Amino acid sequence: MKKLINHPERVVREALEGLAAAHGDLVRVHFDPDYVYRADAPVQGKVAVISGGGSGHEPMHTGFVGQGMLDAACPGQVFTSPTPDQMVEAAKQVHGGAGVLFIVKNYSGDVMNFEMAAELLEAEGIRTASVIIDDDVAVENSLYTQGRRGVGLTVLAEKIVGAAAEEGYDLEQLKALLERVNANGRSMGMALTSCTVPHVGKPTFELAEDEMEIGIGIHGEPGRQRMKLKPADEVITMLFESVVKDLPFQAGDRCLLFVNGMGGTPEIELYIAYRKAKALADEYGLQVVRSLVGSYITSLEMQGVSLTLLRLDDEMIRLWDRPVKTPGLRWGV
Amino acid sequence: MKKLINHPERVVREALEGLAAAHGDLVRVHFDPDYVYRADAPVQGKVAVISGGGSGHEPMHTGFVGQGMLDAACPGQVFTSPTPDQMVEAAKQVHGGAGVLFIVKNYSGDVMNFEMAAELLEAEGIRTASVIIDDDVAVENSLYTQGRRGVGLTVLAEKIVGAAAEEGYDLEQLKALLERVNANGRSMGMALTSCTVPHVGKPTFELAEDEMEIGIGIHGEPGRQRMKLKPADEVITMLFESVVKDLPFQAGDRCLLFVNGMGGTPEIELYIAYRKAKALADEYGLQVVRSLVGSYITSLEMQGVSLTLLRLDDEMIRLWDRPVKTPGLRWGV
Amino acid sequence: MVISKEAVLAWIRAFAAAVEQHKEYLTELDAALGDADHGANMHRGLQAVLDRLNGVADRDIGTILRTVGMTLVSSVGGASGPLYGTFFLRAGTAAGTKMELTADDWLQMLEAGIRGIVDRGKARRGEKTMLDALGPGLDTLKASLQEGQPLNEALRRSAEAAREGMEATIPMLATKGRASYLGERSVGHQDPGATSAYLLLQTAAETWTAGA
Amino acid sequence: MVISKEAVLAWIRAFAAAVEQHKEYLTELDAALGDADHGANMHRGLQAVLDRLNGVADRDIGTILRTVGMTLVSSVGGASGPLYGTFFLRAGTAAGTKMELTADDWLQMLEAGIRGIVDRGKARRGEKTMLDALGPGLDTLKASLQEGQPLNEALRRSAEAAREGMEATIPMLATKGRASYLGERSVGHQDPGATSAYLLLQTAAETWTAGA
Ligand SMILES: Nc1ncnc2c1ncn2[C@@H]1O[C@H](COP(=O)(O)OP(=O)(O)O)[C@@H](O)[C@H]1O
Ligand SMILES: Nc1ncnc2c1ncn2[C@@H]1O[C@H](COP(=O)(O)OP(=O)(O)O)[C@@H](O)[C@H]1O
Ligand SMILES: [Mg+2]
Ligand SMILES: [Mg+2]
Ligand SMILES: [Mg+2]
Ligand SMILES: [Mg+2]
Repeated sequence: MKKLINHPERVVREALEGLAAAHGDLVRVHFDPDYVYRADAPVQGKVAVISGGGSGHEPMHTGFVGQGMLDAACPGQVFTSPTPDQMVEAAKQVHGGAGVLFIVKNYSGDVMNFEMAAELLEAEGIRTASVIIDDDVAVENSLYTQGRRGVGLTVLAEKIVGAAAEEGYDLEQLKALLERVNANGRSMGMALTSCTVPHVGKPTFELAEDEMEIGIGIHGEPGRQRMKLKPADEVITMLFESVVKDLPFQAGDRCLLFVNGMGGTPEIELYIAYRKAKALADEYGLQVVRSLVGSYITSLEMQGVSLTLLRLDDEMIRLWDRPVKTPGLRWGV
Repeated sequence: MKKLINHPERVVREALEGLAAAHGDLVRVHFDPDYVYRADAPVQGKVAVISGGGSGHEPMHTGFVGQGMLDAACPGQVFTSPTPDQMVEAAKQVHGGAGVLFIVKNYSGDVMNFEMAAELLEAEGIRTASVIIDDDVAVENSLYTQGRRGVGLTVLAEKIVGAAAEEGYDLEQLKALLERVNANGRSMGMALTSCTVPHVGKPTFELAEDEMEIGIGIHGEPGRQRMKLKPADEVITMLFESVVKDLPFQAGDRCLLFVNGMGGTPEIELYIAYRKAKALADEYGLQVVRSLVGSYITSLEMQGVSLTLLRLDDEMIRLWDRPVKTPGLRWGV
Repeated sequence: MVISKEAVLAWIRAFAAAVEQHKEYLTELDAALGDADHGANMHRGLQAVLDRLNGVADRDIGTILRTVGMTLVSSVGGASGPLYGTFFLRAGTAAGTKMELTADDWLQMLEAGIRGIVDRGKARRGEKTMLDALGPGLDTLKASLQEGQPLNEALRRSAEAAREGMEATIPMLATKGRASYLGERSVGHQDPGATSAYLLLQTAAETWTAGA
Repeated sequence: MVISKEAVLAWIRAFAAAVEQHKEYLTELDAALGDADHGANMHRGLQAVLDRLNGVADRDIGTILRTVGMTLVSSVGGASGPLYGTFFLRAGTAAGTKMELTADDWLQMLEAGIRGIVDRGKARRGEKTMLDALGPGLDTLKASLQEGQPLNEALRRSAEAAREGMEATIPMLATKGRASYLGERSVGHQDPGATSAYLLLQTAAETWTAGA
């Protein structure tokens, strides 16, 4: 295992220490339980937006804490959901009297831990609402599974809902908005290489030198299909068609097109992927009015990409463009 | 070779097409000769700041074109210097009547090609000035070599000088500022894995599963020393001590600390690296007043990090904080 | 025969030791079906439990088990944290302030714990989860006691049924948890959660029948 | 014997063919010492030259070679682009409007071209660069002609000297270009630029002495 770490058990803690040291102007880090929160929290009268999940997907979620996005993020161990006490303590730290919105990715562990946290907070008189993000179209038989996983759309949802919270939306409005974002976004990813979980020490799965995995999850969960490596344009076409047909997106729809790197993908390849995805969107008559290209929701050092398409309305566009000031995403301020 | 590409010979071209498609609000791309330029160029009366170099280091340089940073960037083939006609055409496209400043990394190819471009432009009556960035302390015997290579400091230099150009500094002032930045910054990098140049198809060098290369260049040039993989804190200490002793940095110096990923490094490892670098800076009595953590000057999919330390003065701090609006670096706007 | 508070503590310690011993194995199973962390998760949680166990060793069995549950909830994470946490919280609540347990107490605690897992995880038996080891363990315990078997024997049979249940997960299609994303590819692998659940009932049987 | 314009065109084509043939080899040499692109760089440049060569085939030798130089400058990049580009630009300037070359013309063109490389790259012989093949090639050409050898023989000897110079780069320590970063580790590898430079003189000899 080739990693620039000190010890597999200290990866999450030390990275959080580094985050605190680098971005003390934007965020604070609390340890035991671990959570990252806005330097200016609590913002009185504002709904606190909190997310969290296993670590190893950075910058998501800890890198998205700050003005215009998350009030707090609760990082679990690598690829392991955080525990309810983290969400409970984070919520108490940041809530400004207007309730707490949990953004939860659809993994059984995440859902159960956030659910326990919500129960504990309600018992203490803090109002909560939760929305589960499940945008991964790779999961086809979702009736017979935990359902679709939460992947790339989570980044866009946190930005849009974070901006709305900053504008003063109340808990019900935010929940409705978040459900609308979730209903209008779809994603799918692929991997060229596996990642290696630090405490495991070897690759989660093996891919031959000429193979790739289509429909991979963000924890190295196997995807729809393992197949021979193909040219980028063919790979992107497979992802795009699965995504676009699912909603389905319609000619004329205004969209945000998000090409995401899985952590070990060079940026030059992301733009090759974007080029093809944009050409396909044009073919389908979609209007790509906003874009995001970069490694925002990752799987450690995995090489690969995911595509996310979000159908936008005027409100979402306005909120997307609002200022955001976090370690991982920043503009307008 | 596992890459998300269509054909090794089309990598640069297609990535540029993707960049144009994704960031049409910020940049334009010209082909044959290839260069990326500000959407609002030329800015009348402003010195045009132009950089360039081999591709494969993205976001540098093409991702740093935009308000407050570069007016144009000239991308060569992967790891190959651009050609003079690119710089000549780019300069003609963006120059606003106040001359052109070339930011050149110290590689024989880059230096010679920019030199030819400068000669051709002077012959056409366009004033140019060039500064060569050479911050890589890994090159110890610089009397007997091409001299130190230009690495991480280039990113900081482009930001600071780009902001000054935006403020209206003239060509002489910008050249002096750029030389001051270059004189006050030092870097060193290391690699856990090699990169693979697309048209070569196999890794540039081989490292055993338990080896790393200290003092690597950004093209897979071998470094100071190949050694057994060590814990992150020891690796960062080696880099930091080489960097800090070289200038040398002194207790009380105000610094910008830049931890850079080489392209395939997960962000969680960058923060583990930052944590140690910051602790060492504290030990040396340096005041880290600004930070940058991320993969900004990369070597395709290479795993590894580099450290850059820049001694700041009031002017540099002010310019660092000025708004920047490029695909790869953005704040304040 | 009754199960003393000391025996309950010994069981928890034995469970922690068994998970420690099989940590790599549990993780390997999870690598085939999920995200390769079940061994690490359970181990981390049970080490935290051991750290806190002495502090409540003088208290009643309900308090002890609820402490185990709360500690697991706040240290395991993932799916198994809330599930095992809820199991011990509910089992502890069922035990109340007792200082020793009869066969029937244990039966009711196990039943309450398993019901907690179902409430939390919304899975049923046959979905390739820990329930497929715990369920048969509970059924067999109940049947053996109704048949009039001594507790010793009932515990042994319960553990044996859990082992069979664990093995029976191999041909199952997973429809809950991460393994469900594998679809058909989940067939042919043993469920890690069912494996740790077997260890839970196996260490109970072993600890409580030792010397008997 | 004179070198016709057609022979000059044939030389350029032969150089392009030789580089194409040894593309992988040149890149391998550059992988050991530099950044593994010398073969690709030279090949890309010479393909661009071939594309443009027919368009100037009717012009004088100076125009032809300056076109080769400008094309290399604007298509090779790296260190070898400006260096080989300058070589051909200067050699073309020395050739002027001639339509055929004497032995002495070629000697002066080679000398001018090499001086261009030195002006541009600021290297001297012995630094493990293309100069270490070109320099001996020039010296031997000059000496052979002064000795009164016919051009055929002088060209053969010149190419042979370039080959020896290329091989002599193996034990050298690089102090220019990317290879210089290797320090002691540059010793033991043949310089890629010296290798392509040998091909330049070797194809000249081969083309111009064919049938002679
Ligand atoms: N909804 C559920 N109900 C019951 N057991 C479940 C459920 N989801 C997952 N499990 C169990 O949890 C185990 C996985 O636990 P673990 O690997 O620690 O968590 P995670 O899946 O979050 O990584 C599975 O093997 C399965 O037995
Ligand atoms: N300053 C110089 N003078 C003469 N030749 C040089 C100089 N620098 C580099 N070279 C030659 O260029 C060759 C490398 O060319 P190439 O690989 O195409 O460019 P780059 O080094 O930019 O990748 C070296 O092998 C060497 O012979
Ligand atoms: Mg997990
Ligand atoms: Mg090169
Ligand atoms: Mg797991
Ligand atoms: Mg080279």
